[in-house]
Amino acid sequence: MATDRQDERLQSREGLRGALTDVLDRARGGDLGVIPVVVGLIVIWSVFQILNPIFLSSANLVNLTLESAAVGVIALGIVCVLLVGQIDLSVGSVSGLSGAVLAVLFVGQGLPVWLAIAASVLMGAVIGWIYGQLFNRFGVPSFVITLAGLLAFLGLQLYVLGTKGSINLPFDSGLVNFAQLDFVPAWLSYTFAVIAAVWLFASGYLHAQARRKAGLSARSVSALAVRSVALLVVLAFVVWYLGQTRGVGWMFVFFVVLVLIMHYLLSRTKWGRAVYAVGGNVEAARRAGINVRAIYTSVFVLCSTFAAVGGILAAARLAAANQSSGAGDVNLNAIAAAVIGGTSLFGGRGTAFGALLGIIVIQSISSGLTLLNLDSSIRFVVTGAVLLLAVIVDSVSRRSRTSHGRA
Amino acid sequence: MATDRQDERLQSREGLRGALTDVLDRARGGDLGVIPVVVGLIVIWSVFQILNPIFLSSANLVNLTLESAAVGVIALGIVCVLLVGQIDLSVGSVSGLSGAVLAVLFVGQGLPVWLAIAASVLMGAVIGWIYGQLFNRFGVPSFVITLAGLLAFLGLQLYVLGTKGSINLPFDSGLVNFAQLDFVPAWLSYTFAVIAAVWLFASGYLHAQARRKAGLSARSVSALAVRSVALLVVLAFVVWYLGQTRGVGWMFVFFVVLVLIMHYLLSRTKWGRAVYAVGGNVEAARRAGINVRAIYTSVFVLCSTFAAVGGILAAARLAAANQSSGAGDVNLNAIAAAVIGGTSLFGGRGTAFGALLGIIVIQSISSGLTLLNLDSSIRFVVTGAVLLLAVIVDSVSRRSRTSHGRA
Amino acid sequence: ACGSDSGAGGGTGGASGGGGGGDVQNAKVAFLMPDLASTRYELQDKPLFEARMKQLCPSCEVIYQNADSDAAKQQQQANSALAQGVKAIVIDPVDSAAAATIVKSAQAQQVPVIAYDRPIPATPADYYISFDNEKIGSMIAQSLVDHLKAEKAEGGILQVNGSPTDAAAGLIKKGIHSAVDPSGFKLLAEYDTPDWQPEKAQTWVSGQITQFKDQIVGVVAANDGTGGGAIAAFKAAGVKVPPVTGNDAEVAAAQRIIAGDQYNTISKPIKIVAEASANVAYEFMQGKKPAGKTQLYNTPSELFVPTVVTKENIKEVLFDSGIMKAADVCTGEYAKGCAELGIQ
Amino acid sequence: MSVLSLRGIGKTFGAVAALTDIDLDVDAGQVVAVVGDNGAGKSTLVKILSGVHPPDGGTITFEGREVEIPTPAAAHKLGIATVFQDLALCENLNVIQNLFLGQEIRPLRLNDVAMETRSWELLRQLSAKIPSVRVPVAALSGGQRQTVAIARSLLGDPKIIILDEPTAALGVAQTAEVLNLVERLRENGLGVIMISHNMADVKAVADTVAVLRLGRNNGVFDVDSVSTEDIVAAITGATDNVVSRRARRGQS
Amino acid sequence: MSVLSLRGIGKTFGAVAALTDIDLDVDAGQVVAVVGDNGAGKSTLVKILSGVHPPDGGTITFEGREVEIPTPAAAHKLGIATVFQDLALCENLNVIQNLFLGQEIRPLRLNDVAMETRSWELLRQLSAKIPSVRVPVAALSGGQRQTVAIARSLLGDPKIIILDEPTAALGVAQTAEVLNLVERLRENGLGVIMISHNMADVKAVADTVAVLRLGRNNGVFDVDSVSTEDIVAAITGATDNVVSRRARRGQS
Ligand SMILES: Nc1ncnc2c1ncn2[C@@H]1O[C@H](COP(=O)(O)OP(=O)(O)OP(=O)(O)O)[C@@H](O)[C@H]1O
Ligand SMILES: Nc1ncnc2c1ncn2[C@@H]1O[C@H](COP(=O)(O)OP(=O)(O)OP(=O)(O)O)[C@@H](O)[C@H]1O
Ligand SMILES: [Mg+2]
Ligand SMILES: [Mg+2]
Repeated sequence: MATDRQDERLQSREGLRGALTDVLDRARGGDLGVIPVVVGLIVIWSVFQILNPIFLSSANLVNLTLESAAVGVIALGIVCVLLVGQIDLSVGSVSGLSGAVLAVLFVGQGLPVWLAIAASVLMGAVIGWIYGQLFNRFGVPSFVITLAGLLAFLGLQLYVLGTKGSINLPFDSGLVNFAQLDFVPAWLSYTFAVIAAVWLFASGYLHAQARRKAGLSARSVSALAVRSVALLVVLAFVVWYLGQTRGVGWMFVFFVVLVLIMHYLLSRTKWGRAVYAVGGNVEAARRAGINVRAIYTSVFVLCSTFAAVGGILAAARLAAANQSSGAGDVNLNAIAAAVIGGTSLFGGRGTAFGALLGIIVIQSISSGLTLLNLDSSIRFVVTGAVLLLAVIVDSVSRRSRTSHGRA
Repeated sequence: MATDRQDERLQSREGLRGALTDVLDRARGGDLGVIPVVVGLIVIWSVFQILNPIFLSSANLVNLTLESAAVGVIALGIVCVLLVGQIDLSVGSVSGLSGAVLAVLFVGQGLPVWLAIAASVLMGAVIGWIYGQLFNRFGVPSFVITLAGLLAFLGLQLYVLGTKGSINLPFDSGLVNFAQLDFVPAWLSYTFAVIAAVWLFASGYLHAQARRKAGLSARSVSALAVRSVALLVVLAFVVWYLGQTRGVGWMFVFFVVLVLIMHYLLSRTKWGRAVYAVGGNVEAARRAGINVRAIYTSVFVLCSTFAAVGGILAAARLAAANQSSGAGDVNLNAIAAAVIGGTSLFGGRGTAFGALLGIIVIQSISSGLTLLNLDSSIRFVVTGAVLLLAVIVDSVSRRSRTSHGRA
Repeated sequence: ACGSDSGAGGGTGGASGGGGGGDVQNAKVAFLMPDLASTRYELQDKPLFEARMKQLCPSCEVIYQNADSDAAKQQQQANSALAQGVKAIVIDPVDSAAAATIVKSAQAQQVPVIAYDRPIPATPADYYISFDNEKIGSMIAQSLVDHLKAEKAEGGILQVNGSPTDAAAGLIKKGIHSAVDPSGFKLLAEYDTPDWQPEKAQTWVSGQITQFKDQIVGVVAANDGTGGGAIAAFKAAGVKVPPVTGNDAEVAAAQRIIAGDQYNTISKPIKIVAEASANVAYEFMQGKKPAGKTQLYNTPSELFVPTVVTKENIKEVLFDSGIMKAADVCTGEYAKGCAELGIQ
Repeated sequence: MSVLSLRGIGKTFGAVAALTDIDLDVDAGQVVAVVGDNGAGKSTLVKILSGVHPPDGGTITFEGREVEIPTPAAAHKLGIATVFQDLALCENLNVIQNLFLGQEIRPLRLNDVAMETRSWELLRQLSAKIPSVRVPVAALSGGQRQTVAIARSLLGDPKIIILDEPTAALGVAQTAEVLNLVERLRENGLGVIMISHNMADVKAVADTVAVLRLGRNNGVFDVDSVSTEDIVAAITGATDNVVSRRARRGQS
Repeated sequence: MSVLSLRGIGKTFGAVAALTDIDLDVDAGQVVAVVGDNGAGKSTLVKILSGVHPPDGGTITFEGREVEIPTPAAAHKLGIATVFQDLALCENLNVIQNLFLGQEIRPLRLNDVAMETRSWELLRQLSAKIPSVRVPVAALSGGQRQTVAIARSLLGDPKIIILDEPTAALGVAQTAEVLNLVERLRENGLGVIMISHNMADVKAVADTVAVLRLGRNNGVFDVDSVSTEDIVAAITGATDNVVSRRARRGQS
């Protein structure tokens, strides 16, 4: 018997059926991962579709993907800071400032676009580094540091934009095209889908082989195959459906690639482990010899950098940087996306994919309500209610975990 | 020797000198309570006074006290939710809605003012109760519940204000007078100061007597006397100085009384203990037989109620309720005031006085910058910087605690 | 001038509305408003536009959206409107520059765009209908300055601007400066009110009262809310309220003017503008290309002039014209003031 | 008749069956030791009895009535006081506050003096070496915390006291005091469930020994008629185990 | 010569002097037991040695060089591995993740298979009864967690291993395995500092016994030439103590 299956209290879980029992069992125990969020999303989508049949139209979904990208990237950074149990309230301001710096350097100073982008991103990284230093040196709560940052960088943004207040990015620049008009050709999209499925199968298969060789239990080939085929079908359908109108935007692909990279970093590297450890028990992490300060700094840098990237995407999408870029609900939306995607505000729990799912939930609500054409007062009320409903689905399933002793 | 002084590892701390050593010792250990915030405040005040000699003028300080009251009351509620490790993002909206309801009932419907106030406050309590139910039943993170509330009640506020958008409260109504023009007569202010000092001495003395009788160590009479005299001097000076112009506003007195009541509830009742326990370790609190759900509900109710009261004060001060009441930075200011006052975002640490100090820090920054008449971009940057500085003073002193093993 | 303009606009609209309606049945038109800082968009512009549209084309649908001061959200709303297949977009841009994107994508889908209230200079829209914000700023300020000169006041002026992150506020600010700077009155201090919040305006003005005491002879506030905040600050300081301006002609402002607390506000001919834009939109939906009265920003345009409202003319401008009802305004303590001005 | 008796209690966590079909009886004035290997399910049993986890199945009879214990508050009300293995103290509260948590004297105007006096009494009784009761529990040593947790359970007026490894972190003197205490509790007619890995302590104070193995009952022994070796054999499931081998090695 | 020797170590927390003027020597291949009452300062000493707290004064000499140990990472680098009394595990991480925390195999592309295999090896060696290593540590029993913490310290290549009450929560079998382990470590030439309240265990594996009392040295004894009673007397500070009284009572 496999080394990890020898305890007689364990029910046996072999092959495809074993995998299924496993899922059911986790469901009973409330450990469903992203399933509840997905269910919440399906509910939201169905309701909006009933209320306005445009909602699930290909054109609208294409818009949805593109509108998700900017705040989604910011939410990705938020996931990282939340994982270590900290918070960044300044992502909105930093994204706004980054857009402003980009516009001033690119349009105002006439620098090449890549240089302007690099400068903006670098500025984001520097801001994060400063946060890290303040946090590590003085032990100021990150809430306060980043609140100060929120104000200071909003001021800087206004200052950088100066008297103009708003700067247009040229429509024919590559950056604006990337955000507005560049779509992945159909054949390439399908290729991506196939690559993803094959890669999922191959990596799963190699891993299972290695486990079997080491005498550990492993997923059966059939379970792996089912999983990969399911992924392929879903991706192909998505590509086909979006392809009915404009297709998959490169900006969305960029976002998804960032999510995948972050997922890898968080789950498959030493650094990712350290991030979860610091969020779970910082003293234990310190005693394990982890350089806790470096982890905090890296996470703040990452978050501000993502905020800067998100700001660039937002500016590109709008083809302008203005005084209100990054203001309003960017902060709350980014944090809410992370939280809805299952990231704990107390640290130590969450995934990169959560940011993707969370932002799609939020954008779906916003897009659905836009289509309903309500009074603003009603729109606010309904947004609140829908948001709550979406999360209740998640929380109820998670809550059963407590009663199963997994609090 | 007193029962609690028998361990031979304890340094002896007797009489006035003992009290002093104690303070010094706690300072070395980083456990200074509110002293660092006060130091931060003094720094801020000195700098602004140098930049503009109006800042510490009696007239400006009178404004400062009055402007602190509304958000200060809201911050008091935030302290409570933070103490149990939760958050309420909707206090701004709730305060705005409460102001709107007050205005509609009082001005629009012509109800008596006390009835309108009661209705608004009750509405706040009901909102908190709903939060409590959602939190307890579904286990939705309070961040999400109150984010939904933020949106929903903003919508309701717009809806309630309806076609008018903005409603004036009559300048000659008692409520507006209370917030704008009612000041405590000088003789009464001094009486209050004396009562406070005498009460501090008397209660301290009785407590010390009881402790001595029970064979426990107790503060010496001289230490108690010094403390009371110090309080008397400070209060009398404040009253005298504010009395140079208009004096102490009743609205500020109201706020201070609320702080005192909350201080009593939090530190001297079973309920307060339970609040700290839930914030420190909710599972331990539950196992101690505390009705954790009731505590959460009570805290949410309290917070929303205070938000509603704050909204009424804000409307009274402005003599109007409008669409943007409670919007903008009311949320962040209230939370920041609590955090600056030493309340932990992770629960279990903080005091009611923290809200008072925190809001005074925040209002001082805002008032000082107002007098400097800076460009708005610069103003934002400076606000951020000053905020950070004020908190760094606090955090540095607190941080030495970690190195002394009190993390 | 304003009256005749509106008559002409209404006339053309009505005429063409009677004409070829066949292919415009069940069409949709988007009406995209920028923010909630002022009540006018939801309370006046939207219902007026909808009513006129209903008249012209009973089966047409108006898609109303408010972007809540967020340019990106407005873009989302425009995209969503396009996805719903609107035949024309009437847009009051949050950010005049950023709205260029919306014009681009709409025009790429052959949907005409009518700039409403604020121009879109970077990419010419198909039509521009407005009273301009800069002009509003200069009008309220000029009215105040004239009043002060007539009163022979001596001292300085405070200037309370709108939100520093709001483009429209920037235009108003520019307008105010154009009237205040050459006026001979000293500009004591000015303030960009975050989020247009009256509380913020009140706090700031309170500070200035302690600082400048009786030097303040007037306050130019960029809208009625901030004006109300300024007035509350003077009341709370227990000093006499100097003349304070406003903008938007809210009910609360009308009440303050009647009570003598506020000096002026400005009434925009919203009814006229909203209806004119409905007419123009309808023409576009029919496939016509209406020519403007003038050409601004390379766009066929039509401009309307707002009216400054003071105690002297409030009756005619707001009540006699039917913009406000006495029943809404003359409540409680304001009844007396109304009676004095002859408003019933 | 038993004060407390369990029949057929079961509990599953995800894929792990932590307890299967457990029976247990405790009489008044009786000390029942529950022993078993790590992960045998002892603490899970304790948590079920004190209302922390609901059982998946089975019945609990308390003083002749069948009861449900859905919450810790319900357990308190029945008169079941528990010292948990993980202590369940609030680190941010000080010793007095922890001791009296949920049972404060004078709820509306806390009587600090009375509580402090009583705290010192309790702690002295357990010969705790705690320099000050006004420091947060976070600043206490492991053994000091455990003493606080034990002292907690003596407040109020319980009928059953459950001690989950109460002496694990205690010093020799404190351990002796706790054993004395258990004997006093028995004399006062309380039922005591004590979990321990220390066979010497078990033999010293227990009346009966119930052995759990991998979540199942593995025998109930009368303490006077069973040898340590037999208990260890029941715990490990083999007479030839690492303990007996060590013991043999030590002798040779 | 000693691998590790301390001279005059002191540490104060606020008003409490937790350690005063402590001396201690550990040789390679020697097991030093540190014993003392609750709150005597044993864990504080451990924390100073493992870089968790800086000492207020005194010197630490490691392999002949005077060193500072400002951080746990520094202690790791010197080759000091520690099992803390409070275990210091991350509850949200699973067993494997905790075991390898900070010393993961293949940092840029974690080798899960190798880590899991090694985990099972280590746990089997300690005869841990852990059903699955892929559950978060929050779901483990007290003894299971302690086993994980002990297993942690065996990774890497330490020169000194410090065990702070390593067997407190362990079952009889696991305790025996840990004692075996300590003997193996001694044979491999490592220095071992073991803190324990269990005199039987101390007598079984230690070479010397250092007694702390109220934060001060209270004698160092050779284990073969000292009786349990003498150690207990040094710990409690009196030959007539509750332990001896219980012992007398038990005999009578
Ligand atoms: N909350 C939980 N979630 C999942 N599994 C759990 C949980 N609590 C306990 N278990 C599992 O149940 C089994 C029994 O645990 P329990 O704590 O009852 O053991 P124990 O007998 O007290 O052991 P020890 O002597 O180590 O304290 C263990 O395998 C443990 O992993
Ligand atoms: N972080 C801290 N802050 C304040 N005081 C502390 C702190 N840590 C320990 N102490 C105090 O120092 C003294 C020694 O504690 P220590 O944990 O070293 O005891 P110990 O010998 O390990 O006891 P035990 O056998 O109970 O584990 C205790 O009185 C304790 O209250
Ligand atoms: Mg246990
Ligand atoms: Mg210890």
